[in-house]
Amino acid sequence: MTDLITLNMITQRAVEEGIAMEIGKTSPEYFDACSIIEMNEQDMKKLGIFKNTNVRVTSECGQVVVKAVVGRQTCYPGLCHIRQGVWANQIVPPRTQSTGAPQYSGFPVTVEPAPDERLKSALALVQGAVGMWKGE
Amino acid sequence: MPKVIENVGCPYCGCSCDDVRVTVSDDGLKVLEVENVCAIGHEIFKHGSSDHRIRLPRLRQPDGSMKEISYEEAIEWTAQHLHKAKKPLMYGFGSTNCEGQAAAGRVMETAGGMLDNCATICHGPSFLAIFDNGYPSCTLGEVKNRADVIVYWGSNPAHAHPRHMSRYSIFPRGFFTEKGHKKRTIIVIDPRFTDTANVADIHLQVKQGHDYELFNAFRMVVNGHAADLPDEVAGIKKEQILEVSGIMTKARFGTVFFGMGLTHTDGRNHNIDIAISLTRDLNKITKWTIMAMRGHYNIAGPGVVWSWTFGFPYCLDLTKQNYAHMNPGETSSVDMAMRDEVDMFINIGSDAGAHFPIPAVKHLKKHPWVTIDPSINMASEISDLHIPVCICGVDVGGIVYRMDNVPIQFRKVIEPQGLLDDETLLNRIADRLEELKAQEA
Amino acid sequence: MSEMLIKNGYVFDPISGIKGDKTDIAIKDGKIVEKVSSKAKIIDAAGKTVMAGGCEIHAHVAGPKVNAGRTMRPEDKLFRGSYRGGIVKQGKRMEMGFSIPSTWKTGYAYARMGYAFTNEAAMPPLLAPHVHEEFRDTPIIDQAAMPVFGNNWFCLEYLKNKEIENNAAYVAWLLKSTFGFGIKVVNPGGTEAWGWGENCVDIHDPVPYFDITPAEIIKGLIETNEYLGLPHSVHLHGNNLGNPGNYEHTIETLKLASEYKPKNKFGREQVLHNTHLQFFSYKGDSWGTFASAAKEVMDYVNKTDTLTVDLGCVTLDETTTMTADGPFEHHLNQLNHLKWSNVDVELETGSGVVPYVYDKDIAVCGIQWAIGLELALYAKDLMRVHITTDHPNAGPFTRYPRIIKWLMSKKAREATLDTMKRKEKIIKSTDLAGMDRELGLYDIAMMTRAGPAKALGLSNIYGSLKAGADANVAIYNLDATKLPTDPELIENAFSNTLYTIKEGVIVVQNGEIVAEPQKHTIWTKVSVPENAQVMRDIKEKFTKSYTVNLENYAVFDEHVHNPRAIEVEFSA
Amino acid sequence: METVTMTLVQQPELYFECYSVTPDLFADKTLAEIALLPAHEGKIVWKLGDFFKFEGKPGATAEETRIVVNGDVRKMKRFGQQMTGGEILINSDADMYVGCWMRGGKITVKGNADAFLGIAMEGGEITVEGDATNHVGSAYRGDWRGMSGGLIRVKGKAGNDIGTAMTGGTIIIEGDVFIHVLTHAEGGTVIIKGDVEGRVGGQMVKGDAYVLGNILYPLPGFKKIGTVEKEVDGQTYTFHQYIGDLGERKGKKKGEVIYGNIYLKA
Repeated sequence: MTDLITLNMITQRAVEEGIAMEIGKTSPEYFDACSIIEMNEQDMKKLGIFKNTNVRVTSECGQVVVKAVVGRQTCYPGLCHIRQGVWANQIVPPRTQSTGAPQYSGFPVTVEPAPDERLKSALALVQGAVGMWKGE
Repeated sequence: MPKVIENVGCPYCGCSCDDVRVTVSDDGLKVLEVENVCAIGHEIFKHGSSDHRIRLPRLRQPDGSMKEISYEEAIEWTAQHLHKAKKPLMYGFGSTNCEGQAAAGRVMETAGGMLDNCATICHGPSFLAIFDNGYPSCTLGEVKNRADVIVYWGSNPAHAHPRHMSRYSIFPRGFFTEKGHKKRTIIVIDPRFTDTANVADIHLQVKQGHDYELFNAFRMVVNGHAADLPDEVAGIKKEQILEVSGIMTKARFGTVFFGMGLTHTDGRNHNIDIAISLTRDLNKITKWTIMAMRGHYNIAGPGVVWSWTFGFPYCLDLTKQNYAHMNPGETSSVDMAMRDEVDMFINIGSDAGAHFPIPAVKHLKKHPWVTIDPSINMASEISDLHIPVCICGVDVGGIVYRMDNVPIQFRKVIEPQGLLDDETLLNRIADRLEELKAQEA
Repeated sequence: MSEMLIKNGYVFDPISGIKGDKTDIAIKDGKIVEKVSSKAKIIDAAGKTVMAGGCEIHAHVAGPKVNAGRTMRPEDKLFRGSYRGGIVKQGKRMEMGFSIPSTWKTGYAYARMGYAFTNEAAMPPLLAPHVHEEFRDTPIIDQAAMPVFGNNWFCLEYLKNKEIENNAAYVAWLLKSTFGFGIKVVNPGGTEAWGWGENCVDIHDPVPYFDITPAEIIKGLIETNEYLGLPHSVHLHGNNLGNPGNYEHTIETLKLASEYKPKNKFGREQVLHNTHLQFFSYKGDSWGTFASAAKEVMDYVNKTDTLTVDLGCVTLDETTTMTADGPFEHHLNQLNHLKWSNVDVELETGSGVVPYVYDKDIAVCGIQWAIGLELALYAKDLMRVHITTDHPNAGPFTRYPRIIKWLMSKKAREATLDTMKRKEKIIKSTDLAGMDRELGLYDIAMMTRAGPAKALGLSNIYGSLKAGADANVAIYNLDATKLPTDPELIENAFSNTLYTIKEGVIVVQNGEIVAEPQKHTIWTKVSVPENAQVMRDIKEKFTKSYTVNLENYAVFDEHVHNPRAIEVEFSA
Repeated sequence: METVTMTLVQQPELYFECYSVTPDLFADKTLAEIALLPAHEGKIVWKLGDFFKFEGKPGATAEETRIVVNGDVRKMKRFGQQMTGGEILINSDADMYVGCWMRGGKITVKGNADAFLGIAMEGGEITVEGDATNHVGSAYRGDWRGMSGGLIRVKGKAGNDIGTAMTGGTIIIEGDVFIHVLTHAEGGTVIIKGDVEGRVGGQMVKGDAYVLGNILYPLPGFKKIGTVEKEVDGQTYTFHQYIGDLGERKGKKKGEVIYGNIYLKA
């Protein structure tokens, strides 16, 4: 039991995300599909949280609050996954190793319980990042 | 009387399925029913005739709101800003037909700017590997008709390419493979136990970020150095490496399908580079091919079109106007964004707002931002100008290139109802740019 | 009613037999005519050489394998000329690439050399829409493309059962579906064998599963071609290309044609065109004993009127090899270890791409260079022997002027030979050093225009200055009565025309692109009676084996650029 | 040797391409002529004189010409592109392509140099007092002919792709390196005085890597054959010698198989 663990993050495509994306990135489907982090049960135990608890994920270049789940496509202990999209890209490092492709997979993050934090909508995150968010 | 249109192409993933059946309303304005399509494709056709579709360009107002303007005004705005910019960037083309991609080449050559496509954050590293090591590949029908061993490495078709396994790789009964799945061996190499791994005969749970070492191990076995193999490589036991090498060398026809699991991790292009080397090795013994699991239905398109136009598939620097230059790491969208190398951004047929790392979005937002896309997305909601266009495969046809570079001729199923297609829009922007340049000269 | 009169030039037009006499060429509405009115625009060609627009019989300039080469070779565009892109923009679009030029450079570069037509040497039927997209983006020059048939499952099955009529119906259907021009055959059977990583090394080596020999495929397709009476003959890249000692296979292959007679209404006299003969004219049993068999091969070609050939001259450049001969490219990659691309195409064909450096200091490369020139210098009838580099395989087509220089000047050949480290070995392994023959402008006109046009069955449109032909004219800065003693001036003259006229429009002036008129796509439209059996076979293969639907296979009309059909009225 | 001093008078808005700043192009010109040499900022073609002021005079040839660059030129690319002789001293950071396709002469960068430092270099000497990033002495995209001669010395650290497709010459990195050293190499020497994360010598046909620190993730394709004494950059150490890449093709010389070598400090 600890209040903060370091994991190796990957971000990849999921069919739920694909469907939701075509419905619309402002849709509740997209929100539900992409604002989650999948991690191994052992790591959840370490963190002392239950499934569906909100957590704060922090990388070298940002942070985002997402909901922790185990997920059907299991990660081994130490590995975690956020589906590609708006929430993942709040923390994906833009460094490309001079190839043009950012570090979408294989970067260290810290995960800490944030049960009282609310998840932000896609628009709030993206418009917020560029100072255009007018909502609360 | 509703019309049924057969052999329709699906504008979603790199499978570019061309067997969709669409029923449209008598007036040809509404999609009523879609058959032979995956859940994702289904949504695209539905969206095509939704009432919420934007049908006029929208210009950002000082108060932050968007105001509808005419196409003429939108074309003028874009041409003026392209003309003014020292180094504009046009990026996207994940959902644009080849005619549109060719027109985009004309726009940016005229404007003297940068031209890039989604591969830059996706299979760009695969291009780098192809530059260095070639691409021993084949069309998907070869896999269907001949393959008895299939390797999915760092790719997850169950999620990213829903019909790939049933149409092309694992399940279909082909000419020399009448037994279909029964006579095929499926190997999945992925750090996660994915839904694709779930249907595989063998799953190698490679240690994330260490695929290169595992390829190196396979190559040692194929080249006769099995004895020098360590007991474990990248989390995989020696016995398993030998077992899988055995399956690969005994195959009559094998194919490696690789994806983001290789292109997005440390080493990027070199993970594919060495996969290609392994494929070359195996061709000394039997027949093997390798293929990139391209994401969008026509993301192979810009690579093909710009190669015959400029000699480079992506990351094009057209600022010199007499000649093109390409060097990902320098001329790639995310690198240029982070370095503040460009002073205007046109996002077309893609969503940089959602799919670029957020720091890159912040940098690009310092300059004028135009989004050309059929739908509302993150890019459109932060841009200064949003120009809606036809959806290829729904209200405009055209040629698209499947993940294996096979050209598929897409059909239009409903009327555009006033929307411009990418090709027309971009050519009108190019015409206006030529006028502006002529006036200046 | 645009009229033009080209006055006082030295005209070389083998089709009408004009051998350098001062003749005026009249043009009206894009065609050559007998005479024009006094209002005609006059072009003074006094002291210059006038020929019909060049006609390319074999080059890989458009399509999937060409583009695979462009994609995999960024370094082919690097530091060419003073800037990376090579020359400064002349036409509407930039020009990129050296060994595999961009489509825009392809059109401009052919036009600058005075060419009007080029024939894409290998079109995979499944990928035909790609070829036609590149045609749309290739300016000025007219283009045709030959679909490949030599490893096509339909043909393998029909020919195995000797069903010529069915095979003919299928060929006619495929030419229509792909807007293709003629029957191309590449490593018959061998490329299908490559589907299993194997090959057919000679014409009697049976094809795995289909159990038919390359010899039977070649003969069956010749029979089909003459049965239909197509404008061009079967266009063959045989088995065992590029290997020491292959010349005996080559002669054996050429003999397969001996039992057939040409049947067509296009003035074509051959039944077989053997392409890039240089790669098939090798002696020796290893790279160490590698030597020229140009004499042996040309002796047979010279005495056989029903054959035409093109040279495939090595130009001693860093270039890119690409062919539907999949197993050959793999073999080549095992030799030079550079990057290798391969594209096997379901049910139809395959292809490979490997960069190659023809280093003048390597004996084999020098010998290959000599063989290409020997073939031409041994030829008796130059109407049947055409200049090519199998672009880009033996070198880029932009080197044709250099090949012309070598053929017209012994001095130029010796100068090149003198720069080679292994000169002695090359002299020992070839006859070139001892050959004094120097070709003239009339010979060159035969090899680059009249000959190819006749062999393609297109001499009523291209490669001719006869009234009725398209008004495609090249005016070179060469005084035919006193050719320059410096061979470099010959190369310069053929590199950049004084004028290139395409269908009556001046497109090049003083070596610069000045106009980009509409170009044409040439294809062969054969009307054959509907064949129910063949249509059933086609439907079955598409349901069971192809991954593209039949209804999306044939190229849609809107994707064919300005088509011009060569009509063949079939009569059994 | 004569010296031209060029001092930055205004920062470009975007990045600036200094492909004209070479002893070859400066030699035997007046300062006025030098100030007229072209430089690109995006699609705009400026003259060097629009951004720099020039003092001193160049020599008659490249060999006799020394260029000193003053001011913050971290946003300037391609210093010394294709230079054949003479010297360039950059008194700040420099951007990408310092000494790219360099054939001779000397370049010194007082600060850091960005990616593609000395790519496809054929000869001469580059010294970077600070750090370099990725693709040091590697090949241009797709080319199998990387750095073939000369010396690159980086006193700080470097990133990935050090000497990719290298065929000759020497690269010395005095600090740490990330991944991919001598990948695809067919010759040449890379000396790393710090640590490397991994992927040293992958797909290597031939060449020598010396590592004085540690390799965190060694490749399976290399096998230890013994311990040797070797002199590296003026100092002698004992090394464990590894040969490979056993997964890659190997050439032969007089019947002997030629391997790539990794010398790891004992």
